[in-house]
Amino acid sequence: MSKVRYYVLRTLQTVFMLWLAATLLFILFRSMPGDFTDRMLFAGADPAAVEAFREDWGLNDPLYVQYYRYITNLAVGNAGVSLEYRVPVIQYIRMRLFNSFILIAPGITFAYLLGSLYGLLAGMKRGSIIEKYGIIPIIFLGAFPSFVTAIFLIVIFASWLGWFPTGGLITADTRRLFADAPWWRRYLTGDFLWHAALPFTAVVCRYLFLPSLIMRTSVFEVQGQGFIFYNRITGLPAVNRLRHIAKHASLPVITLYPVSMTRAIGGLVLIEIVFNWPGIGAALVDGVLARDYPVVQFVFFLIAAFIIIANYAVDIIYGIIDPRIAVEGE
Amino acid sequence: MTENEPVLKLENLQKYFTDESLKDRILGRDVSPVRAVDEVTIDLYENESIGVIGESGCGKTTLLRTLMGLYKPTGGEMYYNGEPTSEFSKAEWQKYRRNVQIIFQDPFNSLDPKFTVRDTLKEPLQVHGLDNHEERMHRVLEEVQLNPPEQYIDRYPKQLSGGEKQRVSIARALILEPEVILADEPVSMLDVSTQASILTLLSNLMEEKGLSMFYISHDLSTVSYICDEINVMYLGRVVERSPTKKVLREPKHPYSQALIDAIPVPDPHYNRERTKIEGAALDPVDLGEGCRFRDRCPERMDICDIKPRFVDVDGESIASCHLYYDHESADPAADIDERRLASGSTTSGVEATGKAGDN
Amino acid sequence: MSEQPILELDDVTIQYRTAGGMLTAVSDASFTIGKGEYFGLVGESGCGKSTIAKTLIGALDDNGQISSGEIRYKGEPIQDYTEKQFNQELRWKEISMIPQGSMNNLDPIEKISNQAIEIAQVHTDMTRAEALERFEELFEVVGIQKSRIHDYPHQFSGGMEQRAIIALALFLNPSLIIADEPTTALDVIMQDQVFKYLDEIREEGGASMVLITHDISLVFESCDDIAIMHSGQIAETGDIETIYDDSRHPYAFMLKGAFPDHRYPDRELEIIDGYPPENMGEVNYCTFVDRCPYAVDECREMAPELEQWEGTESDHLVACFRSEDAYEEHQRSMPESDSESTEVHGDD
Amino acid sequence: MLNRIPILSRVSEGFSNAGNHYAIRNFRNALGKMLDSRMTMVYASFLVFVLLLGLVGPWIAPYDATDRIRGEDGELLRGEPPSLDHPLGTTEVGYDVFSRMLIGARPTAISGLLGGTIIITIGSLVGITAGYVGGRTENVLMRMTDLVYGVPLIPTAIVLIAFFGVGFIQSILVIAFVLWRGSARVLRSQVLQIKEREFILASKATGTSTPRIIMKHIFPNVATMAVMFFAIGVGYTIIIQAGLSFLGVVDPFVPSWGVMMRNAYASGQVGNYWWWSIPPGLMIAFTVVSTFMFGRSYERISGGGDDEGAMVQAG
Repeated sequence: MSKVRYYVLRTLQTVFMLWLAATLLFILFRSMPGDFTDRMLFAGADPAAVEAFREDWGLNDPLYVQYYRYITNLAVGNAGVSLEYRVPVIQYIRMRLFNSFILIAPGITFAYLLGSLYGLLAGMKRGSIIEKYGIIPIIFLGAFPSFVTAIFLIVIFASWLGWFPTGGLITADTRRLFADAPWWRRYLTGDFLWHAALPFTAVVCRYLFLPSLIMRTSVFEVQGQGFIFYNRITGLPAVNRLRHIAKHASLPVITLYPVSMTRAIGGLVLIEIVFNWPGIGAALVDGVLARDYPVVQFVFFLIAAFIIIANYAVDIIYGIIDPRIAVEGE
Repeated sequence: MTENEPVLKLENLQKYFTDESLKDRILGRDVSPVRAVDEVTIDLYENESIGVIGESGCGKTTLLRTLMGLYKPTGGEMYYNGEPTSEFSKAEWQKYRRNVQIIFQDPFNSLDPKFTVRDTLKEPLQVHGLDNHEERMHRVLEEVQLNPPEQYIDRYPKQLSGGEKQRVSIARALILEPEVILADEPVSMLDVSTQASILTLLSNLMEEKGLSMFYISHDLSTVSYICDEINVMYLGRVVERSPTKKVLREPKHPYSQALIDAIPVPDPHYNRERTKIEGAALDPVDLGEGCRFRDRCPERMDICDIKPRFVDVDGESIASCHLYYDHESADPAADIDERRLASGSTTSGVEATGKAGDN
Repeated sequence: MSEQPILELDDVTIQYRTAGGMLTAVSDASFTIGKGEYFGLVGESGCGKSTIAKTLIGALDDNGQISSGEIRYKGEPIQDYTEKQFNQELRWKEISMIPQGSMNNLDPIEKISNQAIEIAQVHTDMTRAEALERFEELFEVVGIQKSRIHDYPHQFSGGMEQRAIIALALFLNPSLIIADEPTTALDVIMQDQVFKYLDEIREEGGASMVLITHDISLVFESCDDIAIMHSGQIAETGDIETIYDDSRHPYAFMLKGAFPDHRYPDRELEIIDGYPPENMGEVNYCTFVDRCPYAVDECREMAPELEQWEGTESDHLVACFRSEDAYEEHQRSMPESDSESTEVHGDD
Repeated sequence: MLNRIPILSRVSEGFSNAGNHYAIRNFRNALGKMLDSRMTMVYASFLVFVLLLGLVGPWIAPYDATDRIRGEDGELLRGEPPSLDHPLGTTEVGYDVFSRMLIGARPTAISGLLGGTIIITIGSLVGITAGYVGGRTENVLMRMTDLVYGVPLIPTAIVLIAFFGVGFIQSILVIAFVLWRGSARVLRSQVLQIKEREFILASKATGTSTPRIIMKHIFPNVATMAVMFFAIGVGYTIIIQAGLSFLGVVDPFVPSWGVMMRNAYASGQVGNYWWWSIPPGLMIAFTVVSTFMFGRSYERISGGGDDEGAMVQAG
């Protein structure tokens, strides 16, 4: 299969997967027992008003009409309006997505850099202390549920030592100070960094073990390969040899990086909740509790879409960095 | 050699692989098949041993797996005691599997690491519902010279040396008292000192038990110790069939010549010329018609783009090469019916019996 | 041959630390390789030949050590060289190697040309362009189109990759090339192609070679001298004609007899019963004793030393207490010892 | 080493009596070797301890999960720090933390064992079938696995559980029905390697039936991996189940460690009442660590190499 054809096919496949995800979500959400109007009724709304609401929102239209409207709107980036907040979902989600991103991207990146380094170190010398026992604390970290880590961080560094706030994005003062400034201005404050410190640490702790373990295993594997011996006998100095090993061993880590990144968007719900961080995960939990279908549905779609796109990116990246699979494709 | 029915008979046997994915089907693309085994005709008689040699990728493994009944042939037919296997019922297959056994090349992979020798030997007995397990196992271990059997029977493969593992493999093949042994380079991964003893064991067992053997290898030197007749295979086709000594002394097909010329000779006084063949064998996809060796052949002619017939060269050797028949006169007498020839009548003066089946 | 030899091994013993104690892989091995000479080291798997290969280039496994003896390269003892000394003084400029397992010696995600450039830049002052030019030349020598130096290893067939490895071994004009089973993974025609190029290198002179293989025929065809090893000990060494015509160590002549020769398909193959022992600790016995039909008590009590075989002027050394009688007995037991006479009998 | 701990020695005797069936033989050998390592002993003992707590915890707990503790003056003991009477103090509503810890072992053990069992059952069924049968079956099964790989576990669990209002057991099922994907993928690739090995072909050529080959040859050869994945499945189910409990989407009346942490956190006093949140947190973490480490050393000992990739794949 030619390279171009492979990429075209892979792209088509990705688009198909996105459509599939959107459709599955539609089906899932239409088959949910109870919806927002139930909650309105429960809250004591006038049945006539509720009926008018249903009519307004097209909830009484036949399913295929709803489906058509849903897909076409989604395709042009219209995810509907939040039932709870009465604002377009996109607008509601936008800042929260950014908040998640600003926590996750640096956190995961740092975890991957640190973890790869640690894994390289642990993998290089078989039988050394760091190889034998160094991996144990890493597995410990990986086995700690993220909310446990997060709570421990709060107990120790916020409550006992009082170095950091227990949660939130910025203080009310800062919010007021930058109320008129562009939206991104508040992220460039010390206050923000002060708030981000503990959640960031929690993210790093949660994701450190992945790259460490993979890198370590991968370094072992690479070291068993013939070219490692060949590099030694051709007299390459240690630095050059390490470069070859690192380059190889990092292939699987690089593959996993975008995947972790996107999985974290859904996976770090717990950390966001513990630190009261207004991210997308928290929005999901709030939306679920409020039966705010458009929000939940869109957040869910985003999370799924990110995963699909990350897998796509991985295939493309792999095709570029590993000449062996460049041609064969899958 | 008996003149009755061959035990195993391959007639124009074909096995193609089409690596067609769902995507290809959707896009309506034609995927040319890999012609791993292409029109192979071989007969194996009782107490006869036939060798198939060729380089890696020539289709021997596919041929072997087809013989084991693991692959369904794409075309042609395989007869067992005269019965076409394509019409076999389940019970007949089970009978076939009992009577046709295999010995593999790699002693490290041919035994289940989680099985003791006893487990390994017991399995075929259980599958075929035979009794007297202990007695049979002991007898067969003695036959393959793992003496005393008690010492070996409870060992795991990792507690056996390469040669011992190979003996256990042979024991597993023999325990059902089969008629035919398929051997897939059974000595190629062994040290030379062990090699000789396994070869000797195999050839003695054949003699004693009247077994037939189908021996597949890339190594002519070892094949020549076991086989009466050799088929040289190149990219899925048999290009030459000759009695063992004949092919060693006077190979006919240019590929056989190249193969034999390239074998190193353990004699410093002997001055052998290095091979003149360049390059490596092609992938067996898109080979076109014509002779498959033509791109590497030192004797290449224009006519080689046409598929060569299988012709009797000198009454002993049969080769599929344009060098060996006169195309002008198109003498039908030189055109051999493969089936007749394969049936062992390697005497000269074969009469014309019409066109060869594959032309 | 008054010239300084390229390589001398003097009673070299190499051991590995294992869970069960010290495993002796090579015991008191000695041989000498002259300038431009091709030397074949033959033995079955586990006999220590690959250990010698790794030792010569300083790449013994971590648990291995040279316990005694001296290895001299151009007269200079190198057995105590550090990794750094090997890198700076010997590897690739002086001694290069064609390792076992052709298919994965090259880094699969690096262009072959880049790997060559890296080697050149580590050891020499060559510029990129000079290195490429030299490498292209060598590709032509081993019969690969020079444009292909920029390929990735997986784009090569097994035979081609092995020839690229040979090109790399010649890259910096070493004085000694160690070839460890250079063709085991290859088909016979490919093998012959590879040896064609090794022959050419030999004709051009210059480099010496240690050819390590289990296949005695390759050594008989391509080498000047041969050493036959059994389980860590060198049984017999000499020039190939002498060893072929007049080998005296039971293992040597039995091994020779075990090799099939396609010219004489009817010759009975020699069977060497049993398996080589695992040698733990000091080896003060002949390691072939348990497999040797001619062994006597003496063979178990001490290790025979390599001694000059009388009656030959060349360096024909045998390590056997019974070299005189064993050969006679063997000859007697094989009435048709003259293999020529068995050529193409009928198949009755 | 084995004999020092009576229960383990009895377990091991039980195995010896189970006859010489090869699978048991292999498992017994590995277990024996594993318990020779001191660290593994620690993990194993901890797991046994948690299991025992799961069995008898509610009976030996000094108080009920919902007993509100009152002091001598009849006042509710709210947020008492640890004391002799209440080794781990009390909660804000006056529950005895120590008792709840003992009681909370059972839901943890149940979620781990149930989750791990389902994960490895589905995973090996799908993985081994796909790997061995191949062809269209494999395609369908693996596309299905890919699809499940695309499922974001925690968000899905939140949505499903919240909307369908499911309880404790159902939350475990949701987790397990997603997490089998890792073991399916890895086991399939293992089977693909094993089925090409010649002993399988030899067995086939003898006429051995497919189910028999799978049971006798394939399964024993991937069993090590399967045990590893079982251990990891146990660990992950515990982590995620606890997380969902913490989020409050699972039945809050099952007194698990996760629910304890949720209550501690929701009280807003998590910093003050450290004895309320830290012990259950540590218990969850240690249980999970022990299963991971136990699985890892099992794999190491039985020669599967140490492929921590499994831990990653399972996530």
